[in-house]
This record gives sequence, C-alpha cells and structure tokens, in this order.
Amino acid sequence: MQQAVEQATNPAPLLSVNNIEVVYDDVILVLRGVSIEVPQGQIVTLLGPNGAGKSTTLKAISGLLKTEDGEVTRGEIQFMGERIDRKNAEDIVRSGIFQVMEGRRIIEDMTCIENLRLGAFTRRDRQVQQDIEMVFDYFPRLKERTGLAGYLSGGEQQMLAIGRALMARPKMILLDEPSMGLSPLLVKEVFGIIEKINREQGITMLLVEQNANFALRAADYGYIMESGKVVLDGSSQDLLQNEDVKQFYLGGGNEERRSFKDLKSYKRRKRWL
Amino acid sequence: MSDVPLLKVEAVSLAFGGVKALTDISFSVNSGEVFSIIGPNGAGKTSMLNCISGRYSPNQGRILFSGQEVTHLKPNARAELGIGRTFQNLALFGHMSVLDNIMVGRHHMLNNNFFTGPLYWFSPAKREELAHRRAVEEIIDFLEISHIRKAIAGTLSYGLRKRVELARAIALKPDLILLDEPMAGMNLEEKEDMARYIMDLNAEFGMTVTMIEHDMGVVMDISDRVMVLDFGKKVVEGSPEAVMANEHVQKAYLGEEDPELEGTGEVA
Amino acid sequence: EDSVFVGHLADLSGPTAFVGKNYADGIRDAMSYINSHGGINGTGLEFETIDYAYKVPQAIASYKKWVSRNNMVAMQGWGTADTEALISFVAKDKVPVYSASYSGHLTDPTGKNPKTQKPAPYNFFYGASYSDGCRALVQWAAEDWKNRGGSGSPKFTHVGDNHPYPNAPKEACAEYATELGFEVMPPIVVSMKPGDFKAQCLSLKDSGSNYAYIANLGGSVVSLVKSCGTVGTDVQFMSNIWGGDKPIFEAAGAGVKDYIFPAMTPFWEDDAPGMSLVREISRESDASGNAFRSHHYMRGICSAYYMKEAMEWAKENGGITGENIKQGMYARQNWVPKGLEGVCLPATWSSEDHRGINTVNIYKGNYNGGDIKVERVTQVTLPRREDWLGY
Amino acid sequence: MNWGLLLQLVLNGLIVGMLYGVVAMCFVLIYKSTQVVNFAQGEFLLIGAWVCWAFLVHMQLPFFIGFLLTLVFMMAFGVLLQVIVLRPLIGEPIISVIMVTIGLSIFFQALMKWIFGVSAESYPRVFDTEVITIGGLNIEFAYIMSLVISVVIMVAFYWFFKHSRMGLAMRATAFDQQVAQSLGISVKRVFAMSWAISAVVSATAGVVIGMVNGVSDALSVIGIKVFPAVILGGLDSIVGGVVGGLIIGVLENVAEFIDGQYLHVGNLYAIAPFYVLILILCIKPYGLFGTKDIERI
Amino acid sequence: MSTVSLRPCGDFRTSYAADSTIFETRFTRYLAVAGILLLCLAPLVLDAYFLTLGIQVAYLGIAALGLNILVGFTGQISLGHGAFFGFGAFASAWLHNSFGIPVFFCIPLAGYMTMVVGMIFGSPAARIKGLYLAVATLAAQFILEDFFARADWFTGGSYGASAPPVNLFGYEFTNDQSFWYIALFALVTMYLWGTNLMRTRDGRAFVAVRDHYLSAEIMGINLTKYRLLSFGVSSFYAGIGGALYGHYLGFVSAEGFTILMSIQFLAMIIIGGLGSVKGALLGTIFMVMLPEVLEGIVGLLSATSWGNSTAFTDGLAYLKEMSIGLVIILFLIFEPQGLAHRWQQIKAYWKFYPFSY
Ligand SMILES: Nc1ncnc2c1ncn2[C@@H]1O[C@H](COP(=O)(O)OP(=O)(O)OP(=O)(O)O)[C@@H](O)[C@H]1O
Ligand SMILES: Nc1ncnc2c1ncn2[C@@H]1O[C@H](COP(=O)(O)OP(=O)(O)OP(=O)(O)O)[C@@H](O)[C@H]1O
Ligand SMILES: CC(C)C[C@H](N)C(=O)O
Ligand SMILES: [Mg+2]
Ligand SMILES: [Mg+2]
Repeated sequence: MQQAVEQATNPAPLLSVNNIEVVYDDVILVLRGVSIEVPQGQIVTLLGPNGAGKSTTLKAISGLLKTEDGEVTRGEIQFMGERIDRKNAEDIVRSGIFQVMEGRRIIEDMTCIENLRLGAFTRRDRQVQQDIEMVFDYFPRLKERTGLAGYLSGGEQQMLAIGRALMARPKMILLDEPSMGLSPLLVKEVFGIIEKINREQGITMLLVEQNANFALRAADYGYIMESGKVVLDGSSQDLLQNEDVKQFYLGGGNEERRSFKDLKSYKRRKRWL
Repeated sequence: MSDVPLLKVEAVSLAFGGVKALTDISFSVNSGEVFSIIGPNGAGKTSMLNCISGRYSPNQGRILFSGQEVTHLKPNARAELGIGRTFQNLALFGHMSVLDNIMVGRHHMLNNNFFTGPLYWFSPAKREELAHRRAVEEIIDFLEISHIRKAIAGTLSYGLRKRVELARAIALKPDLILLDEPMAGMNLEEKEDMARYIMDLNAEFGMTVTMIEHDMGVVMDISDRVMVLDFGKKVVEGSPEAVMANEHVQKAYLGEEDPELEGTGEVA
Repeated sequence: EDSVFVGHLADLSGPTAFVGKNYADGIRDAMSYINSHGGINGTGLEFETIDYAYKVPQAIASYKKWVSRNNMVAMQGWGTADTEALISFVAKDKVPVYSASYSGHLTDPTGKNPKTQKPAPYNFFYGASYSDGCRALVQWAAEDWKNRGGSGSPKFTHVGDNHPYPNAPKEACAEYATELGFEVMPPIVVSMKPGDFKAQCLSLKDSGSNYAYIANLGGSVVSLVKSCGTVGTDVQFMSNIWGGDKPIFEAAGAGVKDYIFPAMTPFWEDDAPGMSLVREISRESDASGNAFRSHHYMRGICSAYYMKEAMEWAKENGGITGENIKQGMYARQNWVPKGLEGVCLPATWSSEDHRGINTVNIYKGNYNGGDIKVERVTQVTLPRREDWLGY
Repeated sequence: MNWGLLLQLVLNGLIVGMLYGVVAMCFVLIYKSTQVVNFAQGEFLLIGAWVCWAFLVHMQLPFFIGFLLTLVFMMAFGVLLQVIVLRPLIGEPIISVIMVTIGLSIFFQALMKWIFGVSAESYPRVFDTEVITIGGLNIEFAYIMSLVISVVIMVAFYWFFKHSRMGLAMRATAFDQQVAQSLGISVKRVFAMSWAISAVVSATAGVVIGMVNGVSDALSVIGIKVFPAVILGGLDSIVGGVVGGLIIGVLENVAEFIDGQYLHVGNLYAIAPFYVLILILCIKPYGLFGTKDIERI
Repeated sequence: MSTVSLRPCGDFRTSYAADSTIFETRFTRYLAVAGILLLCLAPLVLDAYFLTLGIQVAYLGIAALGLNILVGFTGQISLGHGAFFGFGAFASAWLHNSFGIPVFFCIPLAGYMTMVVGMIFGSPAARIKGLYLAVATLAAQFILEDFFARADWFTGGSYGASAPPVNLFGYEFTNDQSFWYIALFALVTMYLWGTNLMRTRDGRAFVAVRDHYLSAEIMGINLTKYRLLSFGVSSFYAGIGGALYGHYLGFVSAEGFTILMSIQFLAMIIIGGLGSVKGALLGTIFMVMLPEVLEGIVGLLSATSWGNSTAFTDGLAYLKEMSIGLVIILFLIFEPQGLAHRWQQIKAYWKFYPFSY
C-alpha cells in the first residue's frame, strides 16, 4: 500500500501518544499508560468496550480534558513533533487537530448553517460557502432543516456533527463514534465519506468506533483498549483475522453469525486479559 | 384483557411548524410483545415515542394505554400508569449517583414525603426506602452494574450511562417500556448483553417492549413485530422477515447494494 | 474608677455617611479632646467607634456587645431607625443614649402624651426635634406666603423616603401645617439614594405645591434639586437640618436658590465665643486647623459636651452610672456646656420632657454661581405644647 | 385625567428608559457570550462615571478628551478584569462566575467609595444648552445625545451577533464552553472582548447619567434596575434589552402618575415595574423577545 | 487492630440500612455525637463573642440550607431569600405580639407562614425557569421589602417590630449563653431534617428536577409540584432562621433584609458548595468568620503607626468591604466548586492513601 511506503520513509508519525496517564478530578485514574501512534495520512481506529477510556484518550489529545477536570499526569503527546499535552484546546485546534465529540454536541440554539460556519471558525479562506454546499451534498437532509439544530433528530444531529468537522479542513480529525445513531444506509455513507476525504484531502483520522466491522475495514491500523490500557494492536488486516477480535468485536468466529437470541451462559475468556 | 392491546395508537399526526414529523400513524402493541420501530434518520421514530410518553402531544389522533385514553395526560401521570422509557440522547441525572438515579425510577411507588421522609427514623420512611432499595439492587445485579453503583452518573462512559438509563426505566416497573436506540454506542459483546437483558425483561419481568433500533441484527433477532417509518409515514408493519423483504425498506433504509457485509455478524 | 466606657455608633460608609462622617468627627474629636484635657474630672473616657453603616441589626448587635462586655455607661448614637429600635433596650439597661436622630418620638420620657408609642426615658439629643424643626419651617412659610402676597391657602408637600428618619416628622408637621391653613398634599416618596427624580418632580410640579419639605439628605437632596430644576418646578424648598449644608449646595449647583433650612449652631466661618474651643477641638484630627467643618460637626461637639457635663454631675453625685448621667441631664436649666457659649444653644431637659431645645434658627442658602451664601432668615421659638410631646 | 402630565411622564420614561436600555444591552452582551449574569454591571457604570469625572475635574481635561480617555481606560479595565479574574474560571460552573461578579461588585463599590467618597459630585458643564424643551417637557441635552449613541450601539450589536464571525463564536461560547474550545474558539478572547465592550458601553451610560444627576455611589443601583428590563425583553435579545429598558422607564413614570394622582401609596414608582414583570413573565415566560429553551429529548 | 481506622478501606457493609446511613462508620457517628455534646458545653468555656458568632452561624446556616435546597438541589436560583428570612422574623414577632403565642411556638409557625409566602412568590416557577425565575424572585425581594416598610399592622411599618426573647416554662433565653442552646437545637434539628430529606423520595425528586427536568417528568415526577415545594421548603428554612434571628436580636427592622442579604446567602451556598447539606454550613461559617477575621487583621494593622493614620482608619469600613469582595473572588478562583467539593476530594484522597489513585 502506498501509505505503508510513506510511513516507512517518514518514520516520525503525525501524532504519537506516549505512555500517558490520565486522572480525573485529581483522584480517578482512568488511563494507565496508553501509547498510540497515528502516521500521516492514515486512518487508525481505536476499539474497546464501554468505559475503556477511548473517549478519554481522544480528549487528552485534543486538550478538552481540562474542561472536565481531567489531567494528563504522565507521558506526553506529540503532534508534528511538537508536544501538545500542555497546550490549550483552542491552540490544538489551530495547530490542526479537530475532534468530533461523543454525543454530537452541536450548538442547539443555532441553525445548521451557523453550526457549519462555526466548524470553519479557524479557517480564513473564502471557500466556506462552497464547503457548506459540499456538506449539504453529503447529507441532503440537513439542507431541508432550517430551524434550530436542537430540534433535529438524533441522527440528523450526528450528520451535522460530522459535517462540522469536515468544514474545519484540519490536518487530523478525531472521530468519536461517528456512526452512532445513524441508519444502516447512512453508516455506510459516512464511512465512505471518511475514506474519501482521507484519500482526497489527505486528512489523517483517529477513529473510535463500536462498529468494528466498518472501522477495521476503513482503517489501516487498529488499537484495542480495555480498562485504560491498550491490550492489542496491529494492522487492520491482522486484527480482522484475530480470533479474539472476531469473537468479541466482529461476531461469529468460526461459526456463522451468532443470533442475538441465543443466550450465552458460557463466555470464552479473553486471552489478553 | 388479552383482546385489548396494551398500547394503541390511532391516527396520530404531529407537526412542528412546517415539519411533519408524524402523519396519520396507527399501530398497536400487544401485551408481552417486543415491538420495534425502525426507519431512516429523522423519520419520526423518537417523536412517536415522545407522543406515547407524553413529551409531545399529537396534533391529531389518540393514544390508548390498556384501553384508557392517555393522549392528554401529563408525562408523570403516564409513568404512574406504567410507561417507562429510555432516551436517545442520554437523559440521566448527571450529578446523582447511579443508585439514586435508579431510585428516582421508584418515585411513584414511594409514599414518604417531605414531611415523613425527614423523620426517617421515626416514620415508615426508613423501611420503605430500604425495601425499594432492595428492589433497585436487584435491578443493578441484573444489569451487572454493581461496580458503578456509587459512581456519579455524569462521569460514566457513554455505554455505561445507557445501561443505567435502562435500569432507571426498569425501576419504574412499567408494563410498557420504550427504548430509544438501546444499542447505540455499544460493541458487539455489549449489544449481546443488552439484547439478553431486553429479552429477559420481556420474558421474565413480563414487560412489553417497544424499541427503536438501527442495528438490524438485533431487530431481526429479538422483535416479534417491526414497524417502519419514513418521512413521518408508516411504510410497513409486520414480522421482521416480511419487513426486511420490503423493497422500500431495503432501498431507503438499509441501502442493500453491499452484499459483502451481510454474513459478517452485523447486518449493519 | 479611672475610666468609663462610651459606645459610639457612626455611619462612615453607609447611605448617610454624607453627613455621618462630619458628625462622627465632631464626636470623636470632642471625646479625645476631653480625654486629653483631664477627662471627666480625672476619669477617662474609653470609647469605641463602630461604623454600622446605618444598618439597624448591626447597631443592635454592637449595642448588645457593649452592654454585655464593656459595661457601657452611655452611648453616642446616630440614626433614627436604630435609635428608635433601641428605645426599650436602653431603658431596660439604663444607658443614656445621645443620638443624632432628632426624631420627636424620642422626646417623651414618661409616655404622658397618649400618642406616644414607647416612652423613651433614656434618650437625649441636642437640637430641636425634626418635628419642631419642620413646624418652625412651616411657621416661617406661612409668614412668607403672607409677605409674598399669596392668596388662598398655600400647598405643602412632604418629600422623602418611606423610612423612619424622613417619616419621623411627617404627621406632626402636616398636622401643624393644616392648623396654619396650609393645604397638605399627599407626600411624595423619593428614595434616600440619589437617582433621577424627574418623575417625582413632575408630580410635585403638577400638584402646584408652594412649599416642599425635604426630609432626606445628601445625594438624594442633590438629585432632587437638580431634577426639579430641569423639570422647572416652581416650589420653595425647605429641608430638615441634615439636608442643608455647604457640600450639598456645591454639588447641587445652580438649582439651589433661596433654599431654606434650619441649624442649631453657627457655621464654621462665623464668630462666636465658643468657636475658639471648637477650633481647638478640630485640631484633634486636623493639625493644620484649616479643614472645613460643617455645622453637623459642631452639633456632634455639643452632643458630646452635654454628655460630659452630665457625667461630671454624676461623678459628684454617686458615680458615673447611666442613671446618674440621666439625672445629670436634668440638673440644670437653660444650660450651655462650658466653653461652648454661642455654639450650643441653651437647652433644658426635664424628667417629663426631653425636648432639649425649642428654638430653631432658620437659614437661607444660595449657590450664586459657586460663591455659596448662607444667611440667617429668622429665629422661631416654638411653644412646648403638651400635645406635641413625643411626636 | 391629567393628560398633559401623563404625556410628559411617558416622554420622560422613554428617555430614561433608553439609558436603561443601553445598560441592559451591555448586560445581554455578556450573557449572550458567556452565560454570565453580571452583577457588577452597575459598578462598571460607576467606575466609568467617576473616572471621567476625575479626568474632567481633577485633570481639567476638555470633555471629549476626557471622555475618550475614559473609554480607553474602561476597555483596558475590561480586558484586565478578564485576565486576572475571569480567565481562571473558564470551564468552571457558571454560577461560580456569577458569584465572582457579585464579589467584584462588592469590591469596586467599596473601592470607589474609598477613593471618591460618599458625596454626590457634579460634572462640569459640558454643553451650552443643558436643557431643551420637547412637548412642554424639559429634557437634558445629554439624554438626547445618549439617545443617538444608544441607537448606534444597538444596531452595531445586532449586526455583530447576527452576522460576524466573532458574534457566532460568542454565542457558541455561551452555549457550551467545551464545544466552543473544540471548535478552536478562544474562550479567553471571547471573554475579554465581551467584558471590554460591555465595560466601555456601560461607562458611556455612566457618564451620561453622571452629567445629568451627578455622580455618587448610588449610580450602581442602575445595575439592579436593568434586571427587570433585560428579563422583560428576553435575556438573550439585544433588541429586547432596549425595549425592556424603555418599558421599565415608561412603567416607572406611569406608576408615578397613578400613584401621585390616585392611589397615594408612595413608592409605587420603584415597585410597580416588579409587579408588572411577574405578570408579563407569567404570560410570556421568555420575555418579549427571548428565545425559548430547546426542550427536546 | 492497633489503630483506629477513620474510614473503612473496603466495602464491609452488609445491609442496605448500613449502606444508606448518614455517618459512614460507627466512628464518625460517635464523632458527630461527641461534637454536638462538646458544643453544648461551649457556653461554659467560650466567651460571649464566640457564642455570638456561633449563634449567627446557626440562624444564617439554617436559612442557607434552605436556599441550598432551592438553588443547589432543585436548581432554581433565588434572589429573594433575604426577604423570606425577614418575613420569618416579622411573622414570628407578629404572632407573639398580636396573639400572645409563646415565642417557642411562634418560631415554627413563622416557618410555616413563610413557607406559604414563599410558595406564592415561587408560583411563577410553574411556568418560568432559570434566570427568568431568578429575576421573578428578585421582584419578590423588592415587593416584600416594600411590604415590610408599609404594613404597619404586621411589621410595625418602617419602624420595625420588637421581638421578645424565647421563653420556655418561664425561663427567658435572653443572653447569649442561653440562646446558644436554642440555636444549637434548631441547627441540629434542621440539618438532620435536611440530610434526611435529601436521601429520601422528595429530596431525590428535587435533584432530578434540577439535573434533567424533562426526563424527571417522564420518570413520574410532577414538575410543578416539586418546583413549588422546593420554594416552600426553602422558605420554611428561611422563616425559621429569620424567626430565630428576630428573637435573638430582640428587634426586627424593615430595612434589615435587603438584596444584599439575599446575595450574602447565595455567597454562602456557592462558597460552601451547591447541592451539599454540609456545604451550606461550611459556607455560612466562612461568611460569618470572614468579616471577623478581617476585623482582627485590621485591628493588628491599626496597632502600627502607619495603620493609625486617619486616612486609614476612616477607610476601614471600605477596606473591610473590599477585602470581603476580594476574598470571595479569590476563593472562587481557587475553589470554584466550593468547600464541600474540596472536602470530598480530601476524603477521597485519604481513602486511597497512600495509593493516591
Ligand atoms: N469527567 C469524568 N470524571 C470522572 N470520571 C470520568 C470522567 N469522564 C470519564 N470518566 C471515567 O473514565 C472512564 C473511561 O471513560 P471514557 O468515556 O473514556 O470511556 P469510553 O471508552 O469512551 O467508553 P464508551 O464506549 O462507553 O464511550 C470511565 O470509567 C468513566 O467513568
Ligand atoms: N421539537 C421539535 N421541533 C421541531 N422539529 C422537530 C422537533 N422534534 C422533532 N422534530 C423534527 O421531526 C423529525 C423527526 O424527528 P425524530 O427525532 O422523531 O426522528 P427519528 O426518527 O428519531 O430520527 P433518528 O433516527 O435520527 O433519531 C426530524 O426531522 C426533526 O427535525
Ligand atoms: C443624618 C441622618 C440621616 C441620620 C439621622 N440622624 C437620622 O435621624 O436618621
Ligand atoms: Mg466514549
Ligand atoms: Mg431518534
């Protein structure tokens, strides 16, 4: 693959998270030494069960942790060779990392267009209007909704949140569960868009997803986190083949697809624990 | 009793200004069923649940619960009648502990008030609180969240919050439980757990379930009947297989051109 | 005993600090002057000034503290609200209070007048009561009306806040005005805080009032005079004793034309035998001796000196206790503290009547484009009417 | 019924109300961009008025120079306030920030009293014509001036929030500081700007009122008076703030009319707006122009 | 066991009753009882000055807890608490003066009267929320203040009313020493009441309404009822506090209950920590002690030659006021979530000590 070659020639990754520890509220230790590397131009995905610390990792990178009384107490985060774990969130955005936060977090008392314009807040060029049209092309539903964004349906808000990230044209996007609440058709479309802008605009992605199938298919590399630690990582091909991943994230290891109806009384133990 | 559906929605329409969120929707949910509502984003699914639980009042139509008209009852009155629900955008009490969040679900079953409650040791309040606490602990055990019992709900991760929401809704002891995308933000393993909880609720606790979900695997596997909405209109209603076979559903909702993804666990 | 404790309540920072500071300086300077000149025949005055910012609860708390912990024998007080609130306390504790509140309610020691709500046996003040002051002004107004050749009955309006201090003379004065043939208009409520009072001035103007009694003080008076000037009210202002002094005239500017107000002492520039002592006392806090002192300052001195002489009497007649000080106040008639002749007017207190002074000097102030002029208009001596006692 | 008086009072109310409106706008500005209810609004007025007074009286500067210097001073003051006091509170609960403004109010109220004393002081005469007559009512020239200024400020604010990039950023910050940061908006800059603008504009109002009524610590009560104005208009509406101010101004004066002519209870002037406020809120819970909260789950 | 453990270092509780107790260990319960007993002995050792402060903490603390129930627990900001406090004071004085009811019973009755008034003024809460409601309570503040100065029959008008001391079985609680017991009794009762309220049904409903009123309603909570009720409960507390204050001071004056007092109550609960019963008390202690401590510092200063100049002594009041403002600001900059939050953190820290995470 072309990107793999690039990576080989350019050893310093765009983003590297080195062994960070994160503490909330001065007392609650959530990440216990997490290291992640995201090479330039690639899509890297981060999988893991609820409460593993995925969102926390993203917030640590984007600097938003500080507004939640969280703190990186050990380790460091480097972006383009520069240390960013001490920087303000807004400066990090300016240096090119944009996060799509979990739970949509659109600005409810503004219209869709105003939300999109805000996505482009750090941009100074004149193509904002053009990009708004682009987002409306991706998500035609948004164009019809002229009222306040707070009245949009859950899925529509999710579209808006993704659209807002596209407006920013950053170097790197951190996506926290972009497919959440989207209809199956749209999930496919969103992953299509992610791959497209990664390819066309060369935007690097760090993707947190529960939909492991799609995520691993789209990504070049994957990490799996559990209870604040990375427990497994590898190229997406490798992960797709891994027995445990198949069992717990993709569904159906050896057999056909398991039915949700079959209650399991026996659970296979995870080997990485 | 069995001939009266637990929930009957008759020709409900709802519009916000120009937006027609629901147009002339009728359906009924029988006691003991798992009934799913699916449809594209913005189809009006959540609005439908809001009409049932009382957040919105429909412009037209009636809603009957166990044969009683509830169309214009306030939400809290409907909760007392036995309608519980979870929310698509989490709506927990962020600063309360998980335990207290779930205890709020018991609100309508408790009798102590601002006068007897504070007399705790000298009134029946203590006994009552503890009895309900016991029931709540059972729910906690059932949903396997005992490790976060004392955690503050607002600090939990997304998936855990969804679980607590479910617990709170169960605590209401509703006859009808409305679930708005219970599986969102869960990985496969957690979805499996969640599916199991829902089936248990249905089979063992005898709750009738009405659920909105985008994960077709789950919908197919555990629902008895499925209704499809699109642009506020009802498209079809029937058994999961029948619904899935519907051409409109396939095109507008599933986007069925990608057979490659089919066999891999999630019919995404 | 070589010292006795006197509490001093002052408003140095609250809504009446405008004049409160002047008066408090008078008290403080007089006390320290007394102390440095032999005290009460050898007994020192231990005193503490508390800035209670014109807040009643704070005043009561300070009072209770002094009584329980400092064994206070007398108190120099300030406002009407707090002094009236303390009436029963001080009567019970037998602590004479010299207030700067000239509320008529404080003048009936026995409750002889059926209108008296609470007898005030331990309250004293130096000066004519607000009610008597206002009565004197009304009396002057009646004459003024005649002199101007006004026909019909002139209209009188009380202008002030709904607050114990402005309210104190409200009924008494209106009653007397009616008696003198005035038509008394509904009072106009104007906040004690400065502000834009054009609305009230329009009302005043519309009512066609000829004489308006200003019951507030300080900034509020300034705003009132200015607002009414803008609106163009044609009314003769008469204020109570706290509402007329140089700083007010300076701030109110051109609006001050023939502004009538009472005073109980000479002014700083005036000559009187006692003024030399006043000037010396003033040096206690102003070594240069150049600082301007308003007439409130001098009333403060008088108040302290009446207390001083009553204490001297008490010391000779059984010791400086609250009860004896009270008796000391009754020991003489028509008296002026030694050294303050011409500054304090001769006063008489009796166990039946605490109206120390019933003579009111009335002055007229003019802004004159910055060259402020104050001249005496007349002197009114009011009868000590029984039905005026205590209100 | 005394129509002439009523008319004059209403006119007077409109003119005074316009000033409330200006202060209300400042209040809305801060609220709209930071969600903070500024209890120190009255002190901004007070500081502006005193500083300008000091320039004019102590330094004997000509009015316009003194006034401009005051505006510069207030801008610096607003920014400084943000840097020292408000910046550390970014991301903390809004109620804490509100409490801080209460602290600021206490602090500056005392500081001003300490520096400038408790007496009311007059501004030197600024305009040749101090009073002009409209419809039988004498009106201070300064008020007419301020009327013009307020309209200009109002239009500028309106445009600013509706169309400018920074205006959008301010609204976003008010909605959710974390989200704003995630969009690259500098919450600090937003705070600094809104506090500086608010300080400058309030100071203008302070100077105008000072010119008319003299300066004294009581100026700061305007800070409390704008509460009903702002709420009547709708907390987040610039236009609402102005309309609310006008309504309160007129209401006060009409109350004075009714009181003076018929009821004679006294003090209706100060209290009536609050009764009306409660009534209006019960009919229109978000004031006249306020946007409804989004109630959606 | 050689040392007494202050806190259990694991979850040893075996019953739900033990789990929902106020005091987490037997030790803390003993500690609390011992603390109260110790406080009962205070008049024997403490000088009247400290007793006065203690009494102030008691009556203000009760009212502050009430406000915290309204603001902290139910999320409805009130700017009129001072007026409700005043209403309680007047009501109690009025009940005694006009009907001769023994003061001891006037106090709770005044609480109930205030509760009714609070609910009347809180009734807009059925329709309005947030700051709009806050300003409606501001209206209540001014309307009540005006009422105090006008209602001669009830308050004695602008002059105020006298409030005789508490009298029980012929014993008059006039001085600080005896009133201390009344205050302590009221404080402990009202705080236990509040603590219990917050761990039972209605207390949870309050918090639910604050955190997410839309979902609270769907969980079966009657919003209007609880919004009003929280006004009721909070004014009840204010009324009790006010009544105690009135009878302690002996006189109730119409101008004592200004917006400043309301703001002071707000400061107490914000500094103490919103939504914490303990916080209300901590905040009250802070706000009562603050001026005293400042006074002490200033006292020390005035002993120096510089501190004795008139410019300084006359500015004292302003300096003190400024420092109060300043301390509030500094406090919030360093502890924006209030004392109760810090308390939690310290506890959490010690719980895990020496493994601080
Ligand atoms: N603000 C906070 N204060 C305290 N603890 C927090 C806070 N935010 C998150 N946590 C804790 O940190 C842990 C990790 O949370 P995080 O949100 O990162 O999980 P996640 O991997 O994103 O899970 P999910 O898939 O459910 O979103 C959780 O146990 C959570 O309780
Ligand atoms: N309160 C409201 N005001 C205005 N429009 C609304 C309101 N509630 C819903 N809508 C609109 O009604 C339509 C249906 O919304 P609804 O939330 O029911 O969709 P949904 O089917 O749940 O979609 P999703 O799967 O994305 O959650 C949407 O287009 C939405 O914008
Ligand atoms: C000057 C003052 C307002 C105080 C005055 N002594 C009074 O009666 O209240
Ligand atoms: Mg997450
Ligand atoms: Mg939905």
